[in-house]
Amino acid sequence: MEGLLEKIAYCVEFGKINKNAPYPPDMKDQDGADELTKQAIDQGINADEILKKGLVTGMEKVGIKFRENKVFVPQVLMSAKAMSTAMEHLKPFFQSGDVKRKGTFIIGTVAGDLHDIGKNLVAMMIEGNGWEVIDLGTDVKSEKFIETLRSYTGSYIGLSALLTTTMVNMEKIVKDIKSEKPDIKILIGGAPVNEEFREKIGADFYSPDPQGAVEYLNKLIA
Amino acid sequence: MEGLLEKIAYCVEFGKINKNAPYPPDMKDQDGADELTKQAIDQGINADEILKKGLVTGMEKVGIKFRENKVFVPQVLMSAKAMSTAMEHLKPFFQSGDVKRKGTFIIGTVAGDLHDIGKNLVAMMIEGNGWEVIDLGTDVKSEKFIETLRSYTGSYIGLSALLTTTMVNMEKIVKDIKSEKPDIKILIGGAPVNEEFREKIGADFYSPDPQGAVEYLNKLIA
Amino acid sequence: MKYKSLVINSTNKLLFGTAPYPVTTPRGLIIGGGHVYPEINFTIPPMEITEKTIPELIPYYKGIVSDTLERAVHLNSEGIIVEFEPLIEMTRYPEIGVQLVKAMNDVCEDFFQVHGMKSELRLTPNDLREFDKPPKQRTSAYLEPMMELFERGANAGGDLLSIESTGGKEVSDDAIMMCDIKKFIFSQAVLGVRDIKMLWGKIVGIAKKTGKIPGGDTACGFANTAMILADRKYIPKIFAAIARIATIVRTLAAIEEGATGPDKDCGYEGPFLKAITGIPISMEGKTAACAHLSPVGNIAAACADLWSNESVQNIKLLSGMAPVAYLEQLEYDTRIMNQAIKDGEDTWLKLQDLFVKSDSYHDPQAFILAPENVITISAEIVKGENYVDATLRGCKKGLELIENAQKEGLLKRDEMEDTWLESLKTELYNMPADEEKLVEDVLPTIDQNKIILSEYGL
Amino acid sequence: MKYKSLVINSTNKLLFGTAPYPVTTPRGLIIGGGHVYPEINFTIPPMEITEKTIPELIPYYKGIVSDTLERAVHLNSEGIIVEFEPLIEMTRYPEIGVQLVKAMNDVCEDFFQVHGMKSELRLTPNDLREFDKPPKQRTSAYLEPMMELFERGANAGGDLLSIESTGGKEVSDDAIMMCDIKKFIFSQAVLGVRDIKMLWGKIVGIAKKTGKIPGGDTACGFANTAMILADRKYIPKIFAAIARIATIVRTLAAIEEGATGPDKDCGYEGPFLKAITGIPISMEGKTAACAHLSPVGNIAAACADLWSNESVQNIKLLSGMAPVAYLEQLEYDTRIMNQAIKDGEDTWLKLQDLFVKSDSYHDPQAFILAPENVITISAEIVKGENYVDATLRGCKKGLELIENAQKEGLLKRDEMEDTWLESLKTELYNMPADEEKLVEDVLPTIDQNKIILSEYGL
Ligand code: B12
Ligand code: B12
Repeated sequence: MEGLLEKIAYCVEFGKINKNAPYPPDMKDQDGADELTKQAIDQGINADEILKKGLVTGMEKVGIKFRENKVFVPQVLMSAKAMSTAMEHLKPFFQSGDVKRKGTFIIGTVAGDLHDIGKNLVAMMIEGNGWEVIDLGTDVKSEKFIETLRSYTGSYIGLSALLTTTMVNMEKIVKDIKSEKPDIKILIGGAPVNEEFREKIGADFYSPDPQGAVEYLNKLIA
Repeated sequence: MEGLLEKIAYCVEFGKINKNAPYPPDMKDQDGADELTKQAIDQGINADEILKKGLVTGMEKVGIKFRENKVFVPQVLMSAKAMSTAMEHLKPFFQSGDVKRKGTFIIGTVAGDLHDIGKNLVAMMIEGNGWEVIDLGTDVKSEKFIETLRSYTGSYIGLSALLTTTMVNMEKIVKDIKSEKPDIKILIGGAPVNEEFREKIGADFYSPDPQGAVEYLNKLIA
Repeated sequence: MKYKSLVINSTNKLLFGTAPYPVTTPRGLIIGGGHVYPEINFTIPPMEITEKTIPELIPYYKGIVSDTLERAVHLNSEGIIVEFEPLIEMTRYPEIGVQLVKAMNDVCEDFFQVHGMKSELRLTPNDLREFDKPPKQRTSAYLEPMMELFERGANAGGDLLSIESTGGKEVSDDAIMMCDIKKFIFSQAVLGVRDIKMLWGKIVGIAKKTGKIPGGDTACGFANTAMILADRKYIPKIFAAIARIATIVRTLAAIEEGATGPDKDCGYEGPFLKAITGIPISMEGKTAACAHLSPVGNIAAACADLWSNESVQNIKLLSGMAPVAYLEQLEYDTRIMNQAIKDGEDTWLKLQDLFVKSDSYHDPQAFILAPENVITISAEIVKGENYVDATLRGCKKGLELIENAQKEGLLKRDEMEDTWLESLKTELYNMPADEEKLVEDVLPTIDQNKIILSEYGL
Repeated sequence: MKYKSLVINSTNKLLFGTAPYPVTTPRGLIIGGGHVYPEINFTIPPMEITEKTIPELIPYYKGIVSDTLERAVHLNSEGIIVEFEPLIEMTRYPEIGVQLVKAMNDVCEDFFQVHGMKSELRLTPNDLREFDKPPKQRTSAYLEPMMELFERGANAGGDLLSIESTGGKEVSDDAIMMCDIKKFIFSQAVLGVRDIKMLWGKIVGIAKKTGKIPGGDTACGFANTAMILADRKYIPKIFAAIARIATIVRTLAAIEEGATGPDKDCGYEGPFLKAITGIPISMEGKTAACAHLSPVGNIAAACADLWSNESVQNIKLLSGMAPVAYLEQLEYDTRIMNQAIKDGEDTWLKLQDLFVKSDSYHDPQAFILAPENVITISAEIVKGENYVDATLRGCKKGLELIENAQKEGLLKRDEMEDTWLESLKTELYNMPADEEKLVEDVLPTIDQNKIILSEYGL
């Protein structure tokens, strides 16, 4: 059993989605995260274990390599794809409540702003860490965030802004959300944003990179 | 009579202090602001007129040339010297209350900061415009300003700071003065200071140059 | 493809400050006529932008331009370009943009009258079409305000017209993140080219009507995105280098439609465009470090006719406001270049050589910008039967040059990237060189929710 | 005066990147040994600085240094100098300064171990003596914390020791504002020299004791003050140029006491010091436009061994933090210089010539920095019988060169300044060349409340 979870973690770490996937070349024709996860479930391994010891562990490993600049984004994306493919098999267990994600994180690029590369990376890293991520895309207004919050109570919010002009909108969105739900934790980021600005607009956390956000969120639920 | 005041203004404008002064070379051996002011008083010309139509007018003219980069600082300094020499003759009229300056302006470079070139220029231009200026020098703490304010009630304050680190002290001084005398108008300046910072610390006016300060002060008493 | 051969085909003719087809501006700058001018660009710190705040915005923008021009006068500058890259709202509500153009142009005219200072406004409206999701490249209602700003802005004093257009971005972003060169080429040589032709047809029309200069476009949103990601070690530099080459044809298409240069600063396809078409170009390098770091700080100057800082916020530095400080830096940079031009061909070439050699062996992205390589790659591109073929040829040639230079130990190698060189090669050599086939190949792999193909005439 | 002749007396030996007496640092930089290194300098935005805030200051400073060194590694830099110019409190309470030096040096050592990146800290304590009013140059209680920071800071990793000393400032400020060259020379050649000898005696002693490098001083507080005022058109440029020459002997006096170079960046007396003594020098030009604008953006590089940005606040630009952006700019600047050095004497001289010619005819302050003029003026200076005589000779020669160049139509003239040239000449030619007589002449004209003469041994 240990062996199987380790294999799943390995497939996620190296982005082996399924048997047919050509990538990575040196794992050609071997089972991928997809097949192995199914096998694990069939063998009656606890779904929560599969998630944590298999998938999340694999993502954590690639995450560390990414932080240390030992792999590139496409490699992390392949890992994320391997993970999400495998997750399909775990869906029923989430629905039944046997397995829970760490929590829900709602993220979007603020109104007026279309830059999303950074936001996508943040979303990916948080998702890979075992969180449910709701990505609202770009150019997102207060209402949309608040509306989504209603469906996902108790979740956390992430805002991204790359234009100095849309920082004003970020401020507005933070105020709007806080006046609706004062206890919600709001994380912010994007190139022009900094700690000083966070303080000014009353958001809860700023990080220049995805790692910081992951660590903060994990600490919140610890 | 008109002629005499005009001559005084001319001497101030061109920095002719007195008969003996070698500067400017082309006015060698002519009467200077010193002699002419004495003559004007002797002729019974109203002291207030001498001040406004003579001295201040001269300084205003050189002030305009300075703003337009048509003369250098040493020339303005010579004008200021000519004016202050002439002022000696007006002293009794100030004491008797026959003549009044526009008001009193207290200026200093804030605690921790020794840069004073900019502050000196501001002081000089305001003085030349008919204000009484109390220059507290450099490295000035709140107490000193407040103490001075007690002796000169109804005056205005100017603070200068050139170091980003002493901007913190500027903030403190503004707070201290305002909590003692909420209605006092405080002007601030110096290279790292800007409008945003002024707003933040609750000072009343920021100007990047002496001219702005002069205009603001004159507007206040208008 | 209109261009079948190079306008400049010898390395020692591909030089900064000179272009076969110089562009003369209304106030008398001759861009590409033997002098490199600074192009100053700035943006504003967070501020409310609505029609109501116009009265506050005008003095603010006027202040920046007049401080900058004052410094230019102080330094005896022979002329500068001031780029106005509006913020979104200023294009969305063209009235704002137009009024700012007018206000800034008044300042320029004033300095021209009083000091003889020659300056010229470049107007670069935003490409708003992305705000539709998915974007409607041809039918978007956003095209209207964009074109309104072009036309009214031109009449108000925007003498050079430019844009950073975004056709193909629906596909290119993902392609970059996945380092999928095939998809990336599709985004540029198919989508990009088609979009640019449509858009620049309109812009050139407006330029003709208003008597202004249709400058050019830039692949900033594509190749610079890749460069920035490579800089953070998110993707391999070698991918970013090849992606750069893959953007050339899309920006070239604007020139085929009538753009005359100077192209927009924030891309590095300029040297290739110059070699192929002879237009003058705007480039940015080390002195744009305020806007983004880069591996091409010096080599970017090798063929520049305008030398830009890309963008700096109007914030206070210890010396004064940032745009003034950057104008000063640009002016000093160009002084050396102009002195070299004055000193004659020998010095001119020697200085270029210093720009080139000092950077080109550190990074493949710099390497492909060496004039020699620019000419080699451009010569391959013009052999292309169509835009896809041209792009593929250029990319293959670029990769070959990089590989050889690495093998010879000239160009710095990064071990982490070795496998990427191989996989890029495999992909490039297994790709159709024909638009139809490429489309067929790629379509099934792209998310059809994100793109409307008919908006590209597909 | 110790130096009776020039160490470098031919123009083509007075070059960037090389000095007759190079200085080798602990981590192996050879300053003046054939390579120009960037010197990055930064300061912090408003922040509380007390012994209590040390725990916040340490990670902040470490962060700046490690971001900067990371970029240097990214750019394959061959080494950089990091200057730590403390804020007042950090010298006033040396514990703060020492801890920051230690923290930053740890980062430098780390990068050396992990990446082989050679960096070195320059420690420049503040001259606090001005806080006494009037200053007590020799008996001030402030000398103690200053010397404590020098010694403990050196032991903590401050490998190069420097200061911007302020002896004579009680007189020089007024002299500048009044453009009184006689008084200004008194402040430099009498007060400045005397103060520097006392101060540098101590600093060189500490350097010997701690095994560190006694870098050098700078007349920033004097000649740069004049330059900034001239830049704002507050005083004539020609006065600022002559004032620059008048500062040479005071900074030279530090070398006579044992300073070995590299001198401190923020003055332009460096080239003269190099010609006279052969030490390597640090200079700043266009890429210090973040700290102050200047008329010497390129020419400042002509003889530089270190190339500095003087100072930039650690604020966010669009690209990232300002010190990182400026390190990148400096690195690219020096890449060209180092490439020229590699290419051999011809190219080396040609690049220098571009730096020189591109600036020198715009402004007298630039003109006197042309290597040819530096040598001519320096040769006059070393003929001086004493510091006053030397200074006077230098100033007269400088004025003569300027006047001739203006007459020949080479050097740009500013009509407003013509009368000032004349009056400067008159003053210079009517001044005693002897310390005692000068003191006698000047004393009655200075405000005795502002200065304690015995603190200068007068
Ligand atoms: C790529 C890019 C684009 C692409 C965007 C592609 C895309 N899908 O996102 C395109 C070409 C479309 C584009 C368009 C524009 N852009 Co743009 N763009 C850039 C560029 C070059 C890189 C941005 C990027 O992707 N960086 C890489 C990612 C990974 O970094 P990141 O976004 O900072 O994210 C990281 C962190 O910040 C953090 N993070 C991000 N979000 C969050 C959120 C949370 C919660 C947390 C914890 C962390 C976090 O984690 C991420 C990973 O480490 C920057 C230049 C620069 N130096 O940043 C300019 C830049 C941001 N753009 C700029 C401008 C002006 C524009 C335009 C207005 C141009 C124009 N004239 O039309 C338009 C605006 C469109 C709009 N309305 O948004 C300016 C902004 C200037 C300003 N004052 O605001 C910049 C700075 C360029 C410049 N120097 O002038 N741009
Ligand atoms: C001259 C100068 C000095 C001289 C000061 C001489 C003197 N008597 O003032 C000396 C050499 C002594 C000096 C010392 C130091 N300096 Co100093 N100095 C400068 C310099 C070069 C010019 C300043 C100046 O006089 N400008 C000319 C005047 C006319 O302009 P101004 O002061 O801005 O004033 C104008 C306006 O601001 C306005 N204004 C000014 N005050 C007010 C007030 C009001 C009410 C209003 C309305 C307007 C107004 O009107 C003025 C006229 O237009 C600047 C560089 C620069 N770019 O500014 C550095 C600078 C200010 N100094 C600096 C530093 C670091 C120092 C030292 C700490 C150096 C050291 N390591 O020891 C010490 C600190 C001493 C101390 N405790 O104060 C840094 C500050 C960096 C920072 N983050 O804070 C600067 C920016 C240099 C740099 N680029 O690094 N300095």
